[in-house]
Amino acid sequence: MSVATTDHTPLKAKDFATDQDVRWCPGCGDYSILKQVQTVLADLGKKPHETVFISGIGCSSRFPYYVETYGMHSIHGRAPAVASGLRMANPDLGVWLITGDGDGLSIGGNHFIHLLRRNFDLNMLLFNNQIYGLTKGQYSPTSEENKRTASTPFGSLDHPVNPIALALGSDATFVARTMDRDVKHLREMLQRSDAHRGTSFLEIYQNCNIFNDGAFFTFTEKATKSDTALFLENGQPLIFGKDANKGIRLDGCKPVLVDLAAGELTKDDLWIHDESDLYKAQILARFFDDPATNPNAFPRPFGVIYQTERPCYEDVLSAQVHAVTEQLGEGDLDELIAGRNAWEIK
Amino acid sequence: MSVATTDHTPLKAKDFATDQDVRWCPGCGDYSILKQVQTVLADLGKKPHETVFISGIGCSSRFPYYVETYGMHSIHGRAPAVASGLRMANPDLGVWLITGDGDGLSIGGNHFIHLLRRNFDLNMLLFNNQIYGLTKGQYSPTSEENKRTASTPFGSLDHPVNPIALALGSDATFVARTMDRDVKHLREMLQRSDAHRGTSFLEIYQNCNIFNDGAFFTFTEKATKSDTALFLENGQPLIFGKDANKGIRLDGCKPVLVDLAAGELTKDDLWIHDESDLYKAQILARFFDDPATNPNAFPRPFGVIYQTERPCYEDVLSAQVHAVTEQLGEGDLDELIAGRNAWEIK
Amino acid sequence: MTQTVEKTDVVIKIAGDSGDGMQLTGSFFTGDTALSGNDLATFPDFPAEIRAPVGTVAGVSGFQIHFGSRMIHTPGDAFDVLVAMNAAALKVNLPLLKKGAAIIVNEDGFDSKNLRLAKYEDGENPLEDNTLEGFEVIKLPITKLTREALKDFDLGNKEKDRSKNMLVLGYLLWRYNRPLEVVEKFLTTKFKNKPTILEANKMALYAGYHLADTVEEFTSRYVVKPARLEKGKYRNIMGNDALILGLIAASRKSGLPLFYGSYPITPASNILHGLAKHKNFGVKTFQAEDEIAAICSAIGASYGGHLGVTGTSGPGLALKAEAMGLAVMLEIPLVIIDVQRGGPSTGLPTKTEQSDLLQALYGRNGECPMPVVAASSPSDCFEAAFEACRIAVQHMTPVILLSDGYIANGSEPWKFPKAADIPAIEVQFAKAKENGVPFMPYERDENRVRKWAIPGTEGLMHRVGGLEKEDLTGNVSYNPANHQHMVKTRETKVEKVADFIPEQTMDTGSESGELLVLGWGSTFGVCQSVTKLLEQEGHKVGHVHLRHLRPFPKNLGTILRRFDKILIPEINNGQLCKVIRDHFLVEVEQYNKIQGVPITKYELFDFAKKLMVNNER
Amino acid sequence: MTQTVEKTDVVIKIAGDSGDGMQLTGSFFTGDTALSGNDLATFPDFPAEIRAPVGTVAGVSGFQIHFGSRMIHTPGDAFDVLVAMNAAALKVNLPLLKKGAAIIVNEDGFDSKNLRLAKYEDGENPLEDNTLEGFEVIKLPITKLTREALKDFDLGNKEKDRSKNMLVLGYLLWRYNRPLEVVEKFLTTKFKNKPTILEANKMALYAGYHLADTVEEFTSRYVVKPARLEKGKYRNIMGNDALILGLIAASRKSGLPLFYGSYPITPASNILHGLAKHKNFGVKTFQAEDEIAAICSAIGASYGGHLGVTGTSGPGLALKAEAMGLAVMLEIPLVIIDVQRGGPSTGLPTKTEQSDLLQALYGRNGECPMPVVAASSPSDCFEAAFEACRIAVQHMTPVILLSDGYIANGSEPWKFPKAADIPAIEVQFAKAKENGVPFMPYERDENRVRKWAIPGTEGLMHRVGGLEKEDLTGNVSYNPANHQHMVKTRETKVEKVADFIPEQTMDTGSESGELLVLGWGSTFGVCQSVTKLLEQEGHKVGHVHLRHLRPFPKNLGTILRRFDKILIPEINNGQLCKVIRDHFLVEVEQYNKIQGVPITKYELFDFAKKLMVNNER
Ligand SMILES: Cc1ncc(C[n+]2csc(CCOP(=O)(O)OP(=O)(O)O)c2C)c(N)n1
Ligand SMILES: Cc1ncc(C[n+]2csc(CCOP(=O)(O)OP(=O)(O)O)c2C)c(N)n1
Ligand code: SF4
Ligand code: SF4
Ligand SMILES: [Mg+2]
Ligand SMILES: [Mg+2]
Repeated sequence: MSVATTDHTPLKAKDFATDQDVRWCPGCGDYSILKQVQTVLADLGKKPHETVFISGIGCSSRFPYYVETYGMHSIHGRAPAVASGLRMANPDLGVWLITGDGDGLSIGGNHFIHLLRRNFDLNMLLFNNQIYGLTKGQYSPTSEENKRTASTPFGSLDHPVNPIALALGSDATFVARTMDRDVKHLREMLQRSDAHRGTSFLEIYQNCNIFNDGAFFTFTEKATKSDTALFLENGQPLIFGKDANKGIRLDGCKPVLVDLAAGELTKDDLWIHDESDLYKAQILARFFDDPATNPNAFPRPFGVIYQTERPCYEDVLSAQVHAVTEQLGEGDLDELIAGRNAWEIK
Repeated sequence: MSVATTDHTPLKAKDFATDQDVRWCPGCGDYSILKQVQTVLADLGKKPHETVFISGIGCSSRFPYYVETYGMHSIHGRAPAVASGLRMANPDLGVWLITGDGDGLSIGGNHFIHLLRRNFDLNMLLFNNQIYGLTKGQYSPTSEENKRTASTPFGSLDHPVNPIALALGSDATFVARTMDRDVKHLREMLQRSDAHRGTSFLEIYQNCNIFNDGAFFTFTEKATKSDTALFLENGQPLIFGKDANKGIRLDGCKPVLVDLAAGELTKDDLWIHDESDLYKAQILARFFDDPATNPNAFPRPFGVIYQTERPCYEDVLSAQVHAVTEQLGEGDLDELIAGRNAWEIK
Repeated sequence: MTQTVEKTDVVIKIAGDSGDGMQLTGSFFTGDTALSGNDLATFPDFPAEIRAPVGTVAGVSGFQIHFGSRMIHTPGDAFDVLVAMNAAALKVNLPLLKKGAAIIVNEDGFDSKNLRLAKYEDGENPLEDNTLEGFEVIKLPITKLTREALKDFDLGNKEKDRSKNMLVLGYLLWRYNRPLEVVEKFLTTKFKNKPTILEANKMALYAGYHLADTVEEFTSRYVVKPARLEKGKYRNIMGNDALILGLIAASRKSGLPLFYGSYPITPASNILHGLAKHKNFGVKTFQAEDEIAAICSAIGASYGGHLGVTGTSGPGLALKAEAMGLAVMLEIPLVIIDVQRGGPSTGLPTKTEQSDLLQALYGRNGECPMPVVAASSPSDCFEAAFEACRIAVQHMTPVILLSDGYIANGSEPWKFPKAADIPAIEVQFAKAKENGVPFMPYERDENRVRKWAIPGTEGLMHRVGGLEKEDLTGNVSYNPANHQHMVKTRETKVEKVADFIPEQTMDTGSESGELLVLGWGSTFGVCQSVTKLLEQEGHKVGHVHLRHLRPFPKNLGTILRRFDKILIPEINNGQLCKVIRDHFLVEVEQYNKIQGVPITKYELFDFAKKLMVNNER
Repeated sequence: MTQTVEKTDVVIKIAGDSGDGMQLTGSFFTGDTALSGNDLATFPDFPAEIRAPVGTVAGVSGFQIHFGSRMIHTPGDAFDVLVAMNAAALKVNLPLLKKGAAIIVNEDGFDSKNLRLAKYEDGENPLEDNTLEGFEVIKLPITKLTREALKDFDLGNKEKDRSKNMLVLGYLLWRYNRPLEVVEKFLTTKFKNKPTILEANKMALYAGYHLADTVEEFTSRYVVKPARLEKGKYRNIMGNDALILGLIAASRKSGLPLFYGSYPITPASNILHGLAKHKNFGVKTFQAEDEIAAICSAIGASYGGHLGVTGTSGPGLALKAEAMGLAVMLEIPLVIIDVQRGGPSTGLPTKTEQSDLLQALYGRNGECPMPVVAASSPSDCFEAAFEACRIAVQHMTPVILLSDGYIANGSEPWKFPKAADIPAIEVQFAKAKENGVPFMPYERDENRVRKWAIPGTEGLMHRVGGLEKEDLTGNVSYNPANHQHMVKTRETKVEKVADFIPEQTMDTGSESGELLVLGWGSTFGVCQSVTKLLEQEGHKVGHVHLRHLRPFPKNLGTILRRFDKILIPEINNGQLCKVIRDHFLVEVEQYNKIQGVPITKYELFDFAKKLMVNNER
C-alpha cells in the first residue's frame, strides 16, 4: 500500500524504535526484519503517527511493540480482519500487517484468503519460519513433511501449505518472497510492497534459531544460495547459479532447467520474467521442491512473483458511500426516524 | 474416495431415500443433485450403513436428512473438520461432505484449505449457487461483483472467490466442476469423485430459483450452453461450440481461442486435456470470465480439471500408529503409569 | 341489515401459503389500524427457515395483529378472527382460536390436493366434518371471487390470484368500519410502476369491501374506537428497524461514523440489510467472511475512530467471545448485538428465546466484564441501541445489546422523538500533552475511563494488545500486583456505569407489596398485562423491567426487598434468576417457558395467582 | 568440623539463566528427594513466553522444591535456600526469601556485564553492598570451580560451563546428606550416548559434593527424615503428564481408542506433545488448524466411536463454545480440557489463574448444560481426567475438565494405582432391534442417557445435527412442547450425573464448625495447609475441595449449612462464589488473588483468622 505525506522532515530508522527492549531470542531472524522495516519506514517518509502495525499472536507478532508508530498486537490469526476494519474506517493510514506461518496460515487462514481477494490496501508481511516459535516448537502449516517437532515426535503427516500458490489461488494482487538474511533484497521487497496499491503479500523466510535453526540455509547461505535461490527481476531472464551459469526456459508451459555453460542455449532462449503474467506466476509458485533433498529441483524464486492492479475494497466502499449520498442526498435523521407512514395524535 | 464392499445385494436409488419430506423450494437445483447422488450410491453398491454424509449449515447442508445412510448436519462451516476426525477414527467408512458456497468458502474457508492439503479420503460436494439461500439471499463469496442482494442493496464490492483456483492453490488432489442441470455429467463426476482416493473436490453449479435464479443459465441452458461450457475429457482436445466448431490451443502458456470453421487450424493443433498436468490445470482454473457479459471470454470448463495421487492423511496416520507400535511394542499401561523413576514405600 | 358492535380489542390472524402475500396484507391492515388511532402489536410467523412446498403445513405464513381502544402490550395469545387461505393454514392455527371465534376460510383452498398437502386423512375435510363446531365460520370462494372481480383484466389466472389477499383485506376493512383511502394510498406507492397490477389490486380490494352487499352471512360490523394514546407523532415499527435507527441516531449524536461488521444469521440479518440501505448517513456495512472477522473488523474500525458495531445471534455470539476479550483489554468502544433465538447450538433458528443472558455475562475467558443492556419491545430497540452506544463511547468499553426474535420481527406504534431532542453523546479524544509530558494511553478519569487515542493523531503513538497491560503506560506487564490492579480497574469501570444510568423505577403497579414481577427483554408486554390484571383483582403487585443487566441499577436491591415474593418470568431455563440470586441472595420464583414462543398472559397470570394464594397461607 | 541439623521441611529455589540447566538440576534433585522418602512439591518458573537475552531478568529460569518429613501440600511460599547462578537470578528471587535464609551465589555471575544485564545501577553490586544483610550468604566462584574440576577434560569452556549446575547439585546433595548414586544413575541414563559429557558432569557433581572439604563456611549439613507416606508405589509426576495418563487409562478401560485433536496453546501444549509419544497405545493425535477444527475433529472421532478429546486454554475454550453446543445436541461423549491461564484475552499466558469457571459453566448459546470437573493437584489430574472420560462415556455428554498452569507444570509424588485396580468404564453401544422395530436414536434409559450408535453399524442409520430434535426419533422438530421437553431432558441428564458421583466428604478438618474452607482446583494445597494451621490454633474448621463443579455432590448443601461461615479462596475474582450463592443462597466470604500466582499459606491464614475473630464478636 502507499499513502503520500505532506511537509517533509527527514526521519531515521531509530526514530521508529520504541523504548521497549526487544524480547526475541538472540540471533532470531526477526531482528533483521525489524531493522529493515524501520529503515524503509524512514525512507518512505510517512510520519510515525500516520502508520499502524497490526499483528496477531506469535513471536513475529510482537513486532508492533518495537515500532514507534501506532500498533495493535491483536489476537491469534485475526489481524487481517482488524486491519480490514481499520482500512475501511480510515483509508489515509499506512497499514502494515505482521503475521507468522501459524498465525497467518493456520488459525488465520480464512481471513488470509478473504483479505487477499478483497485487496485492502496494506502490506502483509508473513514471517515464515516453518515452526510455531512462541509456543515452543510445534510444526506449522509450512513445515516440511515428516518433520519431528514437539507435537510430532514421530514426524509430521501434513502436506505443507505453499503460501505463494495459496495467495495466487486467493487472487492476490501482489505476491512476493524474500529472506531475513539478504537485507538488500528484503529492503527492496519492503519498498515494492509499500509501493503497490492493494494487499501486498510478502513472504519472508525467517530463521528461528531456537526451534528450527537453518530451515532456509540452503537458500540463504553463501555456500548454496546461488544454486538454490532464483532472484526474479521484471523483464529479465530466469538465471541463477554460481557465475550465472544456469537458466530456466519454458517448453510450452513446462519449465526446463538449462545449463548455459553447455553453450547450446543462451540467455535469449530463457524465460523472461513478467510480473504481470498470472499463468507464468502460477508456474513459478510451483518451484517448491527442496533442492537440499532433490538435486534436480527448480531453484526457489525470490522477488515479485506477481503483481496486478485491482480496485481496493475500501476505495469502492467509500465511492459507494459517496455515490449513494449524492443520489439520495445527505441523510436527514428526522425523516429517517419518521419513516413513510407516520401519524400524529393531537 | 472409495471403499470396496463385500457381499453384494443390488440397491436402488430409492433405498437411499429417508422418510423425511424434502423441504427445499420447488424447483431448487438441490433436488437434482439429491437424486443423482442417490442413484450413484446405489451403483457404487456400498451398504447404507457404510456411508456417512456430513454437512454444515445451509439449504444444501440439509442434504444428510434426505439420504438413508448415517448423517450429521453439523455447524456452519465446520463439516470438513468433523469429517476429518471421522476419517481418522474409521477409515473404512465412505464419507461424503456436503457444503455450500457460504458454508464451505466463507465461514468454512480455513477448514476448506487445510482439508484439501491433508487430503483426507472423502468426497466434498460444494453446492455453488452464488448466494446465501438459507438466510434468504445475501451475496456469497462466489457472487459476481456488484451484485444487488439483501445485504448489498447498492451492489456488492468483493472480488469473488474462484473455487477451482483456490482448491488448486490449496494443493487439492482432485478438482472438478459440474452442474445440477446436466444429470449425466453430474452422475459421471460423482462417480469420478468417489473413484478418487483422497479429497475429491467437486464444485456443482446449483440453481437457487428463489434468490439467485438463473445464475448459471448461460452455462446450463440449451441456447447458450454449447458456446459457454467446455466439457473436458482426458486426452481429448479442448473443443466446444455448436457443432464443435471452436477450440482452444496453447501459445506457450497462453491459451488462445480457435475458430475451427475457419479451417486454418484443426483438432490436432488444439490443447489436449491432461488431468495430471498441474500447470495446465492452473490455466484452466482461470477460465473464469462471464461469457454473458464478455463475448471473448473463454468457455467455463466442466469435468475433471486436475487429479493426482498423494497419500491420505488418515492412511499415514494409521501407518505411523502401526509403525510406532511395532517399534515400541503394544503399550503396557502399568509401565506407562509407573514411569522410569518409581519407588516403593514399604 | 347489518348491526355494528363495539369492541375494546381484537386479535386477528391472517394465514395462508408463503405465496399468498399474507405479510403484505398484514402490514397494510396494520398501517391502516395505526392511522385509525388504535394501539396495536403485531407478530409475523414465517415458515421455518427453508421454503416448504406450496400448500403444506410447513409452508404456512401468518400475520397476527392485536389492536384495541385500550393499551395493547402483546400481539395476543389467541385469535378472535382467523383468515385461512388454505387447509394447511387452518390446520396450523386452529389450536390458537378463542371460543366462538370467527373463521374466514377460502373454500378454494380446500380441494383434495390442498387437503392432502395439509396431511388430512383421505376424505377428511374440516369444512365438512364437525371440526369447526362452535366457531362462526364464514366460507368464501375467495379465489373464484377474485378471478370473477378481475375478469376484465387481461392477466393470467396466476396473476389474478395474486390479488386474493386484497380481496380479503377489503373485507376486513369493511368488517372493521375502515375507510379504503389509506390502503389505496399504500397500494399506489407500492405498485406505482405496475399500473395494471395496481388497478387489479384496487379492484379486488373493492370487491372484498362490497362482499357484504351480496353475502348475507355478513350481519355484523365492528368498531374499535381510537385508543387514548399520548399526544405526539407516531409510526409503526419493527424491532430490528428501531434498532437500526437507534444506531444511526447514536452515530449522528456522537459525530462518529457508524461501522457495522456482520455475518448473516437469523434473526439478526435484516439489521445488516437495513443499515446497508443507509449509506447516505455515512454508514459503512461490511459482510465479513464469518462472525470472528465481523467483530474483529468492528474492533479495527473502532480503533480507527468509528463507532464499531457487530451484530449476530447466539451461535455467532459464541464465536465472537475471544475477540470480545480483546476489546475489553483494548478498552475501546464497541457494541455487540445479539438478537437471541432458540438454542442450544443451531437449535430453533426462527423461534425466539432469552437464553443467551448467561453467555452475554460470562461467556469469555478470564475476568472479562462488559456492560449488558436489553431491549424490551420492538420500539424500545431504539432506546436500547442508543443507550448501548452511549455507554460504549462514554465508558470506553464493549457493550452487549440483547434483543430476540420476538422483538426483532414484532411491531408496534412508536411515539418517536425529534432528532433535536435526542441528547448528544460527547466523546473524549486524547490530545498530545504540552511541553513533552509523555502520553499515557491507559491514564483514566475518576470513572476509570481512558481517553480514545486514534491512529493518525500526532504525538499519541502507542501500542495496545491482548496481553495484560501496565497501568498508565499500557506496556505489556507480567507484574502480579499490576494484574490484580488492572482486573479490578476494568471491573470498577464497568460497575461505575451504574452512576450514569437512571435508578430503577416501577414499570407499573405498586412500589411494594405481595409480588414483584421482575423481567427483562421481550417479556415486557406480558409482564405489564399480568401485573395490571393482578392489580385489578386487588393484589398489591409491581412490575420492574430491567434495561441494564450489568451493572444493575443501584437501587434494584432495595426494590426487591420491598416485596414478599419475586417472580421472574423468562423464555429460558431461569438465567436472570441465577444472576439475581447471586447478587442479592434473595429467593425468587421462576416461570420458565422454553418453547420458542412468547409467554401468554393467562399462563403467567394463573401461575402468579397461585403464588399469592400460597402467600395467604 | 560440621554439625548436622534436622529439619521437618525445606524450600529451595534454584535459579539461573535459561541456559544454565536449572530445570534439569531441579528434576534430578526432586527425583533424589522423592527416592529418599520425603514428601514434596515442586514448581518451575520459566521465563515469560519469549526467550529473553542471556543474563537479563526476563531470562531467569527457576525451579522451586519444597520437601519434608511431614506432608507437603504446596511448593512453599518463601525460600529457605536460594541458589543464584547470576545477578538477575538473585534480583528476581530476593523478595521471596525467608528471614535468615541461605543464599548460595555464583560470584562469577556477578561481573559488570551480568550486573548491567540485570539492570543494577552502575557500580551497584548486591554482593558488596548491604543488600544481603541478614541472610547466610555463601559465595562460590562456581564457574571457576567447575572449569577447575574439569581441567583435564578436553572440552571447550562453553561445554565445561554446562556442568556448573551439576557442581551446585553435588553441593546440595552433600548439604542434605544424600547419597550420590541416584543422581549418578540419572546422569548415566540421560547421557548414555555422550560418554565425555557424562564423565564431565559426574566429575562436577563430585567436586560439588566435596567442596565442604575445602570451603570452611560449610559448617552445617541438614537431614530431612523420610515422611510417613502410605505404603505403596510412588513416582513423581507433573500435572499435564498425570492428565495424559488419565486419558490413556480411560481409553484402555473403556476399550475406546483415544483421539486427541488440539491446537497448541500455553499451558496445554504439552498434553498434545505427551500424547503424541504414546501412539503405541493406539492414541491418535491431530494438530488441527485452529481450536474450532480441533474440537470438531474430536466430535467427528467420537461420532465414529473413538474417545474424542480436545484440549486448550482459555482463549481456545472461547473459540470452541459453538461446537460444544453441537456436542450437547448430538449427545455423544467428548472431553474438553481447559488448562487455565491468566486472562482476559491473551492476558498472562505463562501465569496461572482459575478464571474460566464461569465460561465453562455458561459460555455457550442457549440452554447448554455440560458436566464440569476440576483437578486439584498435579497427581490428581490422573483421577480428574479419568473421571471426565467416565462421565462423558457413561452419560453420553461432553464434559469440561478444568486444570490450570500451576497444576500443569507443578509436580508431586504420586502413589499410583495398578492398571488392574482401575475400574472398567463400560460403554453402551446401540444394537439394531429385532423383528423390524425401528431404531430410535434418542431413546433413553432412566438416566436420560441415549445409546451410542456408531456409523458402520448395520441397521442403525440415522441423522443427527444441531437443530432441535424430536424426542426419541431425533428428527428435526420445531414443536414448542418438544423443545421444552428436550431442554429439560438434557438438563436432567446432566443433573443425574450426581447419582453416579460420591457424596462430598471433608478433605480435612471437622464436619462442622466455625469455618468451612471451600475450594476447587489448584488451591487444594493451600486450603489444606491453612485448615490444618487453623485447627492447630484450636479452631473448628473444615476443608471441602470440589472435584465436581456441575453437578455438585448431592450433599454439598447440607455440608455448607453445618458451618458458621464459608470461605472460598480463588485465583480469580470470585467465580465459584457466584455459583454457590446462586445454588444455595448462602453468604460466602471470598478471598481472591488475581496475580497469576498461587495464594500463599500465610496470606490466606491471616484472612481466615480475621474472619473468625469477627465470628467471636
Ligand atoms: C486462540 C489462540 N490459540 C493458540 C494460541 C497459542 N499460540 C500463540 S502463537 C501461536 C503460533 C505461533 O506461530 P507463528 O504464527 O508461526 O509465529 P512465530 O512464533 O513462529 O513467529 C500459537 C499456537 C493463542 N495465543 N491463541
Ligand atoms: C455460526 C453461524 N453463523 C451464521 C449462520 C447463518 N447461516 C446459516 S446458513 C448460512 C449461509 C448459507 O449459504 P450457503 O452455505 O451458500 O448455503 P445455501 O443455503 O446457499 O445452500 C448462514 C450465514 C449459522 N447458522 N451459524
Ligand atoms: S523462538 Fe524462534 S522465532 Fe521466536 S524469538 Fe526465538 S528464535 Fe525467534
Ligand atoms: S432458497 Fe434457494 S437454495 Fe434454498 S432451497 Fe430454496 S431454491 Fe434451494
Ligand atoms: Mg512461525
Ligand atoms: Mg449458497
